Amino acid sequence: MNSVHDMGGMHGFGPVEREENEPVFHDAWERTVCGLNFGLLRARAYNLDEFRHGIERMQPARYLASTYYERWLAGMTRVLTEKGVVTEEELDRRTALIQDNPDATPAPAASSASGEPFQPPATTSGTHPFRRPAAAPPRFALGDAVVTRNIQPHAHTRLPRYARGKRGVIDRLHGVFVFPDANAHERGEEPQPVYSVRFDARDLWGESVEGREALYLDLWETYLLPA
Amino acid sequence: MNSVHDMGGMHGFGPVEREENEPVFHDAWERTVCGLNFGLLRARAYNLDEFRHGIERMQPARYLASTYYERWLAGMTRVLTEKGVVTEEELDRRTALIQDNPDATPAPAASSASGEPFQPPATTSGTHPFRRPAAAPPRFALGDAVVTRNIQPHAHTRLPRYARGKRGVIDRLHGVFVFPDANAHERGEEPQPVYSVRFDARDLWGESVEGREALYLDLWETYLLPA
Amino acid sequence: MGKNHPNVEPYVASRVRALESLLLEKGILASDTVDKVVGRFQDDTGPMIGARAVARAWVDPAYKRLLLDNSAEALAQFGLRYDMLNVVENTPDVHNVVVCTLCSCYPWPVLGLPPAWYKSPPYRSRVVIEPRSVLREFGLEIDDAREIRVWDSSAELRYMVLPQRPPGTERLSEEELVPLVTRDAMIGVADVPSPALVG
Amino acid sequence: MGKNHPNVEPYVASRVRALESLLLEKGILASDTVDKVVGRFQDDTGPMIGARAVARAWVDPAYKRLLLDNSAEALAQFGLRYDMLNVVENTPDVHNVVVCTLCSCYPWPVLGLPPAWYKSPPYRSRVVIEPRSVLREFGLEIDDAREIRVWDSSAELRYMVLPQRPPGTERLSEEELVPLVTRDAMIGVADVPSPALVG
Repeated sequence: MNSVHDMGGMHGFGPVEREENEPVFHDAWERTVCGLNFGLLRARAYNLDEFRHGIERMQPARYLASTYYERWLAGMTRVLTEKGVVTEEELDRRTALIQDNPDATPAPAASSASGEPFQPPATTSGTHPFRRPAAAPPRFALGDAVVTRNIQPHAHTRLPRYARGKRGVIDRLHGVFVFPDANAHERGEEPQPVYSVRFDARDLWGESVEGREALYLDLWETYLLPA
Repeated sequence: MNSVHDMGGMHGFGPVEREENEPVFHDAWERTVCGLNFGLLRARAYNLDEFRHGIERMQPARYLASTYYERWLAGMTRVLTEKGVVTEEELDRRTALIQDNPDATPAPAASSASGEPFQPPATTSGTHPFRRPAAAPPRFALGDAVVTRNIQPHAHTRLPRYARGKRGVIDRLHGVFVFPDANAHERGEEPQPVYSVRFDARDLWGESVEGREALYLDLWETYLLPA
Repeated sequence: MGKNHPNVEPYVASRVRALESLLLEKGILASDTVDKVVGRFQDDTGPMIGARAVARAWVDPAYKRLLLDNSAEALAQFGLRYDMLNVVENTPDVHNVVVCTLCSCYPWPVLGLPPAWYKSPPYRSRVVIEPRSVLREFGLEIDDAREIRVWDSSAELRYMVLPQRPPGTERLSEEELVPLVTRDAMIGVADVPSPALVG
Repeated sequence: MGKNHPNVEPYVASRVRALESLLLEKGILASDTVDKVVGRFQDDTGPMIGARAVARAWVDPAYKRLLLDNSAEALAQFGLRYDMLNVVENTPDVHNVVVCTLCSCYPWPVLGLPPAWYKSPPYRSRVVIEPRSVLREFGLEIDDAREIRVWDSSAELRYMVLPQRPPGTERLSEEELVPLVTRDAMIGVADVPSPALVG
């Protein structure tokens, strides 16, 4: 979807603000959000594409007004409630209870949900969780000229607006991967080849380019047409 | 500039919300903002392009969180302070004074700044304030195929992102007008022909178009190249 | 009264009063500017002139031609000097709709001050990319074979739609037609309803 | 304690505690999940593995080739199983920089948790359209003739930059090189400074 998360090429956000000696988390609740999310992904409460689409669907004003982990919390909550894992009502009620009784333990501590030891989250380490065996030879070869499709889906996509309807060249073949545009919407995995596509910055941004610049995006085969 | 004001084609803002029996103004201060702005334009405290660029430069999060007349106030204040008509400090001080003394008259009422009777604001009525005599024949004729330039100016522009690098056809010749990209930046008027350019929606939005649709934009000659 | 006065007015209202008082003090504006400007928008303009022009175009083919080809002359018949307007005509084959994606350009002298939805992100962002969906939300179903023309007011020209005359109005006079013509129809997000349906 | 308790914790903190307690109650997660996950990010990963791989690539041409061609095998030398990584090499002709415009994709297992600026709208929006200006803000001036390659991490692959070995490090061992390699250099917003300059 063309929401404000797809911000590549926007102006107006100001300089990049760096923080000296930045802590990994700025508050204890950020640490909890981070841990819960990777735990939920690992437990398959939702998948990574569903989580991302949960964030993308935030109202643009709220998206921009939120901090990073506030956006995570919003995306997690959106998907968990849509899937019926928790309801908005019970979450609101429990939150109010905690606000009113900050020192109480909010709920009896649950025992371990499963006996198996915790594994590194599948999304960041280990063998690749989104790679699939190739079913057919890839449509494009190294060096092929391609043009990205001009699509405007309301659904989740990983083809950013700035790279639609643009000419590029196949630079690498990465293999076959789960297709997020399907996987975010319970449409199955639709695995297909992913290519690194090289774009001359002038083909994307026109005359405004400051010097010799190229952009590389990893794009699913569905996004590409022969040029 | 490519800020969030250039929102044509974005998703995620939700349905169009209509208000039954909407008042012209929702608060007295909105009425004042409206009147002040047209008065300031009329008084040439700034021009319309400067005012628009003042709004566009709001932080995107603030732009989206603001109501319409809050954006006007932000744009007016930005330009007035940049031009030194008022300073941020005196405005802050005066605001604090009024907050602390809501019933006081904040300043001695000024007498009429000039003896001439008020005229309708130049920007909405009367003979056209931005039209200029033609200095040279227009470059393009009715029916000419054109392609818009792909530019990414940080400055003010009236060529929206969704219509850059796109093919269209000259549909009307409107005559010669002041060029906003110059006029917003004290670069003079650079008057030039403005054309109504017709775009097939599929050339802008690709396969996602719902039916037979065309878009018409009024574009300055500088934005256009022969196709 | 201190900073914690419970009835303190909203900050934005105080800031506007502050700005106004500074502009008066400095002699940039006269004290009656706001009343004069806003009075003009509230009293002298509004959808009336647009509706009168539409009604006349429906009953008078020569006037319709003039309105489409030279709106300035056509509007002068109602005492309005306004030469920024382009009037675009709805037909069985074409439906027109007006927007300003970049800000809020709107033909105030003929339609009055724009409604909030016209200036809102949902309308500005969506009507250029999915006009059929937006019009459907307004209750207007446009057949896929009928062309929708979206006019994005990107320059100092303004657009007004000349809607189709509804069926069942053949016997109505120009004066009787005027009140049927709605603002929304002249923006292009509605048709003018047949008076039989209006009741 | 009532609703007006002055030391009530921020709403977001309570909401996170509420969510966690519900997930535990429902048996979706175990009570030690957060500590285990976060502990792994805080303890087991971090820029160290990336820096060690870079240092080894600087001293060992065969390892460098392996890191560029088959990062999974190269990282296994440091005990890390991770097969999503592409390593891109800076040269006198090419400077690489990594971003994720759509969200915040980042090679956590080799670089640790990303800094806030990497995930912020200014960086995500700008580095793809004006990389030279962004790098200049980071203190890195890239000659116009040198190509900048921006890697927008749009799929389930991650990118790490192999920076150029700085001058003045010819006599340093692999172990001595490791602490010179900064996170920012492996994102591509900095060069590895010469130790003479670091002091």
